[in-house]
Amino acid sequence: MSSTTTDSQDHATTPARGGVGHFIGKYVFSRDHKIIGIQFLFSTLLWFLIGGLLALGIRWQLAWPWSNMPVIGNLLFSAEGGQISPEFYTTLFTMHATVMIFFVIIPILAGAFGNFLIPLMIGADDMAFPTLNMLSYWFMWPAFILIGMSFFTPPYGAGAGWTSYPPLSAMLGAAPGSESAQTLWLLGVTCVGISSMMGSVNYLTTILQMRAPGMTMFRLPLTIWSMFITAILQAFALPVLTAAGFMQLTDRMLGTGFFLPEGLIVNNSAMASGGGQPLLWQHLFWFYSHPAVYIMILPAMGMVSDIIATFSRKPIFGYKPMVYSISGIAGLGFIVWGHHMFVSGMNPVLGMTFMTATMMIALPSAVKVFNWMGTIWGGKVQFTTPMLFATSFVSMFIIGGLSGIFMAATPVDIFIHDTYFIVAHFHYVLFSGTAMAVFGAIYFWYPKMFGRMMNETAGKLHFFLTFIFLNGTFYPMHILGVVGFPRRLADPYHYETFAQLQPMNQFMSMCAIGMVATQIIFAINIFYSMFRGPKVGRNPWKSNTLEWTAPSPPGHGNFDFQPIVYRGPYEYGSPEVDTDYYLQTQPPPEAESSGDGET
Amino acid sequence: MSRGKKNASWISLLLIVGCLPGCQRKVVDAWSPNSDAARQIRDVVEPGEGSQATAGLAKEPTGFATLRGVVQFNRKPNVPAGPSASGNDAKLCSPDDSALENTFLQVGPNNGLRNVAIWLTKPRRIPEDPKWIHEEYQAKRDAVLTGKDAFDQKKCVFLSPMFAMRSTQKVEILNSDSMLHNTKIEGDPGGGAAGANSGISGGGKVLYEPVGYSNQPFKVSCSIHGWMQSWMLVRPNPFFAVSDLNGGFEVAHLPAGIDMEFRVSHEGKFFGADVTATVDGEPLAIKSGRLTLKNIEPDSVIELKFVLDAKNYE
Amino acid sequence: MLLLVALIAAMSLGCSPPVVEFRPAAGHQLAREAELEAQLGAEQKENIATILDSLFGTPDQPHVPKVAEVDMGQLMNQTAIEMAAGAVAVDEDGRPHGLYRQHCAHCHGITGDGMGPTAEFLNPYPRDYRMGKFKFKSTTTNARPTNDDLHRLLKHGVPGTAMPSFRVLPQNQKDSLVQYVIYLSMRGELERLLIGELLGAGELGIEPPDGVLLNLSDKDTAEFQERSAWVQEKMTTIANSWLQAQSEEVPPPPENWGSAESRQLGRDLFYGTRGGCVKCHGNIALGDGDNTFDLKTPLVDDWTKENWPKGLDAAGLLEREAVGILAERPLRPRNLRQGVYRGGRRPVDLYWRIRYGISGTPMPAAKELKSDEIWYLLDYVRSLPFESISQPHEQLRNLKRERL
Amino acid sequence: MGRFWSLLFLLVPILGVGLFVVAALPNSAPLYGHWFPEDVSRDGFIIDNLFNFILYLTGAIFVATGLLLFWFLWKYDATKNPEPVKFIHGSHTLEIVWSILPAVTLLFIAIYQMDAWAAAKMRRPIISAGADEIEGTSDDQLKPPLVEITGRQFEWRLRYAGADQKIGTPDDVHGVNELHIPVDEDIVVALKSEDVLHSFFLPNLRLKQDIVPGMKQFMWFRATRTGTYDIVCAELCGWGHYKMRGRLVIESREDFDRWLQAERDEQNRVQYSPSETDE
Repeated sequence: MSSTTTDSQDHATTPARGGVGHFIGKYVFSRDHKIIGIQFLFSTLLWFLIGGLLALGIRWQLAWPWSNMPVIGNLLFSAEGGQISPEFYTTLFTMHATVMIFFVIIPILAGAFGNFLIPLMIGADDMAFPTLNMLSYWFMWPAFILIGMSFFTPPYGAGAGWTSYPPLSAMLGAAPGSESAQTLWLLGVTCVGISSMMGSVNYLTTILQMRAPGMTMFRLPLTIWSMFITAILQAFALPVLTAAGFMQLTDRMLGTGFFLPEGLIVNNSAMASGGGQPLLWQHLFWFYSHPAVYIMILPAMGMVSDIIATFSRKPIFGYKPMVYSISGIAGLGFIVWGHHMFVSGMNPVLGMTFMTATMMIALPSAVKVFNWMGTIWGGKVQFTTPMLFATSFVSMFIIGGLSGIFMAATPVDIFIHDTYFIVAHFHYVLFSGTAMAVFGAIYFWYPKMFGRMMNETAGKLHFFLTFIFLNGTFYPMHILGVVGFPRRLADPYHYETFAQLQPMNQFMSMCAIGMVATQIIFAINIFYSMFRGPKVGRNPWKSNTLEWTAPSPPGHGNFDFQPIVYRGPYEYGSPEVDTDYYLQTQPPPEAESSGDGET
Repeated sequence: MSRGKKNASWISLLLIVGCLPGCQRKVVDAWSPNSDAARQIRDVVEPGEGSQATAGLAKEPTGFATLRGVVQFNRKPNVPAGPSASGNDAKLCSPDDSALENTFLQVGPNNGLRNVAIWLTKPRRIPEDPKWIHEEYQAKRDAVLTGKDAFDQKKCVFLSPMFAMRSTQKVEILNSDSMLHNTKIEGDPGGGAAGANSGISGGGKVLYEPVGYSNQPFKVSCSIHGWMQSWMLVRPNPFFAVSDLNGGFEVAHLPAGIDMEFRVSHEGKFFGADVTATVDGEPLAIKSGRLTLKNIEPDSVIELKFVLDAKNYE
Repeated sequence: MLLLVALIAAMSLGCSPPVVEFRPAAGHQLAREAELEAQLGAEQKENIATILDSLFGTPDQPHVPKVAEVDMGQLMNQTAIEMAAGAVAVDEDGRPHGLYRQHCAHCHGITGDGMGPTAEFLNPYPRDYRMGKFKFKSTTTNARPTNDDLHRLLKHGVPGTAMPSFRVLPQNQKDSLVQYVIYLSMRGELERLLIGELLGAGELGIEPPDGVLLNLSDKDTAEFQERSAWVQEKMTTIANSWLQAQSEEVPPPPENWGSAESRQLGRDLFYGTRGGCVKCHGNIALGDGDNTFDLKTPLVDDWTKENWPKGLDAAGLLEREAVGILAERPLRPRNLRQGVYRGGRRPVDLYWRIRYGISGTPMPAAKELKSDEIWYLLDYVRSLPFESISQPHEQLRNLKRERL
Repeated sequence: MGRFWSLLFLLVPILGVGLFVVAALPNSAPLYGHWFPEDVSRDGFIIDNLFNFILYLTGAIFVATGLLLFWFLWKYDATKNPEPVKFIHGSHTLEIVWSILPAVTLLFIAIYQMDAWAAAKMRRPIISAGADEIEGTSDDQLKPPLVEITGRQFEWRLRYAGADQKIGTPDDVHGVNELHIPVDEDIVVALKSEDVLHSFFLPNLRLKQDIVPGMKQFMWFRATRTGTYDIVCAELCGWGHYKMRGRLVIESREDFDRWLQAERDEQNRVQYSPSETDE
């Protein structure tokens, strides 16, 4: 620990020579976890924008199929009058999912907030391995560039779906989108994996080794707990995906046959390799990607817990049950991947086991929801923007969680599998859930990042519109799902069964457009407040956790004193003190230092 | 610190924007029509108000003349070896593995060039009328060309590399080889000369009816033996000729007193400025194969002479 | 902020819907230009486009041309063509429009040039209608397909290719699509003639690069009259070639047809010099005959032959690249053991394949064979997927001996 | 302001339930046909009922939690709530209660549905039996497929057994995209893929099965109503995925036999006169 401390201290002083070298050292190739976190934050926000625009492309096609698609259509398909081609539609949804999952949600949670918050919240001066940390950011760039390139190799992005199911993805020329673009896609995703792996190793070490004196594991804020569990998930699940990715690469490039059965005839050419099994990929892929779903929600849950506790001015309800349920979700998360494959042709007996496990995983989630509500109960709720986003997370996560039960019920899943019911479900978990939590977290920790407040009115407006529009966009998807409306169809309305659904889709698309437009308010707010927002002191929200004892923004080394922790993070409204908050570092009134003789 | 992240976002923004130009799909630019001109033309071209303009032939022929000519090189060109047979039939095509006959450039002892086609292009429509078409032609008008007149192939080469016929005639496609050939006739949509593609077993034959004519020679090939390649010319009138091994050709009974345009080509290449042409000793202008003969006397003999520069053919 | 500005800029530049135009037959143009050593001039190009526009209209406002001495009504009618053409939409009384762009254009291209955005990923490439050549039909090698043929294709798709079955489309929609294909095909055929004519290959004696065909300024001259007459004449020829497409009567199969004996007879033909199918379809009918791997003269279809002439230099290559002509692909004879028959598996379909060959490909018409022989042959071909490939035909050994 | 936000969150359960109710009501004007497509199978109702059961259950929880959330926000709004913060860190009994209750319910659902699942995926009909006694396990008894469906980019190729009742012989009847089946019979179909993953989805029979190249899947059902319905491909299979539309024609045994005979004759057609068209 001490070594790494000096390390980061050195580098804090080295670039002080000024000039470009100084700037680069300080802001570009920085090893300061806060800078890295902020770099992550803004890179991912940029991709968030791109992913959103891709989504608009999808919505446009679904609302007004084959009509002239603004911008994209006119740029790429001028000869066809801006009417996109079907394979471009496949790349639209493939890249939308890819960007949102691998470039936005995972890095913004682990990369941005993990980086920024972990050392601050545990009272460390930096990550355990600052250089590794820097690398974990700069390994995102090969990924950015590779996926960026795949956008510009016809047909402008991989088109085999983000799940990249073979044989479609594993054979050159099986689909337009699975030409070279797919290879770039695989490489890109692998780079993301490497980056996340570096991150998670770093987080684990930091959380285990560099906690401030008195910061026992059960005094960790839930954010840190969730980051900790997430890091474990990543560390165990990622290698599988990486391996699978390489197997698919060799299937494509070297003609191996891991996922290719005998005697396929695709695009009128017989495929040489054989002896493989497409289901193998699905197993490997979901063995990572299902835990990944929790990688994408747990940190959000953690941050929401902190925000709700802070603005209810009340201790979190059932701290330990919360921790246990997080771990429970993580544990069960490893044995439920099969519920993505109920109708995939895998042995139906397996289906039953996975179904039971899946049902069980709803339990810890339920516990968390009840605890959040218990936290609000009997508190003094302050309706700040972060609180609004956090609350909406709870209310939306209820929908996302409950709709999951339908899919878990195998017979029902026979019908709703690969329909918009699924789409509704994971958008409620990932957008209405995680994304809303992320917005909340940005509003919440922004003062700590830049030492200025974000504009509260704009924030509330942003929340209100987003909340309305996202429900307008995603809630009707449940109904579509009940009709059996399948995903990934470029033009569903030539099926008699679905023809009547177009007006509904048009409504949803308009909401989607509104939702993306709303984010302009957010973007402006961020950049405006960065320079014009009111300056704040160390603890604008009157919150307990350690980061609020550091100056905002914190300098290198974070703390201008050695923080010593006396109690858990959620002692709001404690009778011991007359303030309604009780900093973890604040010594108890009478000098009996509580336990943990580290002082 | 604000610069830190902006920097990051800049790079990625530039990356995306920088790539944008590269993402235009390759397509031909349309040849944009002049639409109001189009509307006017529509009124003219489309029938309806009976504006059936048949190109009226001003003059009547005053008799018949003869067109005789010769195509020669200025010196003996050195003729490259012909194609070599490949595939399983190679042995049958040339038992001694020698190169096949070069039918693409056949030069006679007097440096004459064979397979030069010359045909009448103007006036376009020659009436079926003895004043225009001499009785002697009538006999063969609807003939079926057989035997030595037929279109034949032997030793995996076409025996008549430049075959000319009338659109009213039919021709037998023979196969004097032992192995199977297939004769793929491109035809010419311009004049409606039919395309055809039929397999012909050794010693077998099929009949080809052109139905329409062709404006210029079109290709004939064999898809089993890729090197086999020859030309065919189908004309709506009898006024055409193909030069023999001495480079000589003759068109008899040419309607006299009419301004006429002929066209000359060899192996699909029109004679151009590099050819010095003379008519009765007088220099004759020739552009992209076209040459015009004016005021032809009845019963006269017009002597054409084409001198080719050998180096253009080596 | 700036990021947003850039975004809005991109929006504004991309917001005006581009005009949809027919694309020129660049492949044909380049081929003829090389062959005739001439170049099309700018006015000439515009003249071609204008004449085509005058007769056929544009992708958004199609026009069924009036043709002398021909009742175009038998081929196509304006309403059906309009149903197929234009942008995808549904009009107030619920009738669909732009069927062609909804179902066909992304492969076959707006112009029917087989160069839609999806085309480059398909094998075989989508059909280019503009030669008027169609492979799977009930008519003689050179003739156009009948309406039935096109309908059958649309209904059953082309097995073994990316052409799917449109069986579930309502009949009137299939009608309009068939008519529109004929429309595009006729347009393409005329375009090719015009290009040839203006390049000086034709009979009017127009010289590139500036001789135009129809010049309104000398509208009343006899020459203009003759030339517009020429255009009419050509339209008549083209239209007639479609109208006169007649599927010939198929003679009934012989008595012993379908028996082991007839299959044996077919087998002999298949391997013998009379049928000679082995030449391309190979000794065990896997589509690997000895001339299919002949790199000097690879098998190609007429479309490839035109787009990628032999001995093309780098410049020509780039030229073709630049106009988006699809990469060259050699042709493979059909593997007859897959039991996949692109033109349909009914005996009559196979009879037509053998009798008339496959237009636009090296597959020749079996003009010599008697109808019975053809029946035997196709009987054997139909049995191929179920025949064991272990014992080669004795004829094969004879063939070998013959060669030595 | 807190009031306003609380009400906003109150909207969630209200509108949420509202939309489902409107959609579920038969022929409710704005959302006509926004509920389950017509069920024409014998077993489809099981899935529908299960879905509805879960819907009611989750609906109840959804409403309850939604209302509670609203009420807490409303009651404990800092600006309106005079009494001090309840300083408690949780309650064991509560935690126990709200862990056990869901656990039991979830387990119940899990077990409750297993039979339906087994019926749909594991109990393939056997030849001798009618509808109700389907305990056949030994393969020889299993009912042979009526038709073999091969998915390929981008169409459904069909293969009915010929006179010899075997699929894969020269006398098979081939078809594309138009699947005919007799009504009121146990139908077994074999599913294969020629190239990539497909998914054979019959919305009106509540059936879906991914088709994996290299594997042969079986699917069985009994249709109870004649008519024409959609066949949907539900697994991304390439650029033409959306094109992969089939037509399911359920008809009486006689019609089916007549149709099959007609197809067989057409397929063996040796005469052709231009007059007759294909439709």
